[in-house]
Amino acid sequence: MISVQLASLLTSGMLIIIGLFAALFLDNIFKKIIGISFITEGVNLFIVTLGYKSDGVVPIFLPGMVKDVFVQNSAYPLPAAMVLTSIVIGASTLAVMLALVIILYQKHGTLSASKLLMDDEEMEAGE
Amino acid sequence: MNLYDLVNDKIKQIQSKTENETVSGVSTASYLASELVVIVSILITSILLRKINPILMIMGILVIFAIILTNMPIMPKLRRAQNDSLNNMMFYALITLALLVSMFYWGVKYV
Amino acid sequence: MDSFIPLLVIVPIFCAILLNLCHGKDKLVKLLALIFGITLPITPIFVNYGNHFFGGYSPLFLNSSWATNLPSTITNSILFNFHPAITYVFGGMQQIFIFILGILTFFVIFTSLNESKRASGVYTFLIFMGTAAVTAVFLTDDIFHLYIFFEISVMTQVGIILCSNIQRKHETALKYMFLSNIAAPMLLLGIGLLLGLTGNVNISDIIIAIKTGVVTPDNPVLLMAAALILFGWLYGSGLPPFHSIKSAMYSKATPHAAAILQVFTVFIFVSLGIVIIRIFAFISLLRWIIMIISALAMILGISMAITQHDFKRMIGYLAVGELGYVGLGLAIGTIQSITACLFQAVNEILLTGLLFIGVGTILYKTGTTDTNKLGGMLTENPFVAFIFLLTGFAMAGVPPFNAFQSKLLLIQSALNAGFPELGVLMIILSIVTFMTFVKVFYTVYLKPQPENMKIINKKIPQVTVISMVLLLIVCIMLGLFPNIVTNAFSQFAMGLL
Amino acid sequence: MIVYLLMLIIILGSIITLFQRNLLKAAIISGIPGAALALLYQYLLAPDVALTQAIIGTAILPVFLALTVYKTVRMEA
Repeated sequence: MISVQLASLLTSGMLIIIGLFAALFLDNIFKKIIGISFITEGVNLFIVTLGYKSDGVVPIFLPGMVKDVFVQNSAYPLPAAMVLTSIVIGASTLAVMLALVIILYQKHGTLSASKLLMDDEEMEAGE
Repeated sequence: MNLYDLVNDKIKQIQSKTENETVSGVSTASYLASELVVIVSILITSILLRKINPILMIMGILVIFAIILTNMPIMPKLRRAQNDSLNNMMFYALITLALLVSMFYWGVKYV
Repeated sequence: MDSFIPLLVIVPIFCAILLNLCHGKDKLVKLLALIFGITLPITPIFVNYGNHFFGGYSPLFLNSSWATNLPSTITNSILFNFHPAITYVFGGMQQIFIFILGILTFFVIFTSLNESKRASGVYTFLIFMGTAAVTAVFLTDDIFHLYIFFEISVMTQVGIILCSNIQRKHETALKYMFLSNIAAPMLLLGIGLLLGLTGNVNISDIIIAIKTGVVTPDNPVLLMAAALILFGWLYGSGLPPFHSIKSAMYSKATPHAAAILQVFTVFIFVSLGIVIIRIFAFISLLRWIIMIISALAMILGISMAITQHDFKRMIGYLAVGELGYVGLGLAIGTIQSITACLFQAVNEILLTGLLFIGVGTILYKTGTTDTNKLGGMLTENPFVAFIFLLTGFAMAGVPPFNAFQSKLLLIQSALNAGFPELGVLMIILSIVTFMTFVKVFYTVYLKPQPENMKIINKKIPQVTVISMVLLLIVCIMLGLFPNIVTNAFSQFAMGLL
Repeated sequence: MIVYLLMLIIILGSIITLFQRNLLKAAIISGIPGAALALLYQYLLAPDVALTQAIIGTAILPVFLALTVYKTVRMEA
């Protein structure tokens, strides 16, 4: 079986591809946003797997541990600390985008991206 | 029927397809200026290829010149290519990402 | 004292939160905004240079008293000169840029408070938060820290757009968020790859790791990281594939808001550009790609600018086109060219800010931005027209002003570095920039007034005119004595290479 | 063995979320890959990230999405 680290790198790659695919080809703007949130989750998973150490120890130093042994086989804590903020950023960007979708729905009455985000030239041609 | 009227009618005919607003002297001059600037500056930037090797530069300039000549009024095409629709922008963004990644992956050996 | 450096970021955040709290009460918001606006340009003057290590963890080679009882595996390995904490680097170059940012934020807040009837605390909150984010992006030496504030600045830009009263702003804001959610994770992926390779996110440590061979230079993962970080940079600075959305953002914000947005973009462009040049200088292909992309930005930006009929969109495309000059200076990579590109970035911030505030006076008076429906504004207020004309001359590079010095330096550096065609390109495109400006000036001020055009507010607030005049004086000062700025930049450039 | 199952749930869950016609169902199903991701983080020795992802991925994001569906239209046009 392939190693856990390689498998989770592949999952994060798959998540990014699914996200990009959804962002480009789905017309319903709600699903576009769900797809976009998958890209961020995929990148976060990628960064966490960088710090993984197969059959290692959770990088929390408890009083009873021996320092050298702990340092030898504890996972690398830096990526985990970084991903904490980036998950929250992903959630807050998603919240702002959903708020914009609600406002746009009230104005246009539809959720399909092509009619919702009509750009200026089409709009002027349409009027 | 001097050159200016010719160009003016050409722009009027092109513009009537896209936006239907008056074609004043100013917009004709600006269309002409943007057309010239795009052609001239693309040709000049293609001279930069000489640093890689001169033959590539000659080939590049000829190819670009041919492309420009075939679809002569470039500005309407460029303006339509850069409209604000989301799919258009995302498409160009992903194309650039793919281009960048492949250029860095394979191109480093040659430059 | 080194510990004042973070104040450059903490003060704007503190002001922002305070302003947001008292959103309702107009008088209080106006007073607070003005007081905080004045403190912004002053703080960088009093903070002295140096590096600030958050939490006091300075690297071991700085105070070796800590390193005495450490095992030899750490002291004589490269771990000895690694930076354990997030470090802020504050030097001459950073001081100038943050001082200019402070001036422009002050003038924008000054004009926005007087132009809009009710002072909105949320709007000033967003401006201060954006200023804090962009200052942090500029000061930090830690690439993940840079990514966090990069995201905060994207969110504040979207917020500033939503504070304007122009229709169809929600669509542009949503498009901008979509593209941000495609490009920013790619930047984070690039940072993740760098972290995976070198084990840390501090930029100088990454450079040490690459130099001392911890990472083999032609390692494909490193090249992939370079490509992804470059892609994130393209988005952040509005270079070609993202230039239409960036100019749409400028055109959908109120003019004085757009003046601040373009400052954020130039800051992100310069700071992330310098990071990329520092880390990936050994990839020779990188300079070529930045050169081609900046040339493309100039060509597309300025050629699209001249054919627009809405003058705010025109100035937006001009701002994106002007960024190409700075990119070319960065790509040529000699000491003279990097000094010239930083000087051009400063000038571009001032001039595009001035242009946007000038355009704001027209929108304030007539309410429309469509050049076909405008004309004959010269009789309305000739003095503002005169200043707008001087800004156009400054933008084109007429001698007494600052852009002349920087464009001259840029073209000289291009010629000395053996790229005469880049010099020719810069000259051609600055001519067309001036032609775009003449088109705006003619269609707005000189053209006979169409009959259906009505004047909404009679008088432009005195404050806007004062701020335009003061900004112009700063431009003339920089133009006459460029060495105030250039020796700080050349020291920085020497340290860079 | 459990890890590969979690990864499969993440990928299939996200694909199924995108193919739902009923948007409210899509919002709820998007919680499943979030929860699987939280468990995967725990397996990858990052407990604090697992906690954050558990709260945000399974609770906060589906609530945001469901609120949006409530405010707009339930069935995809």
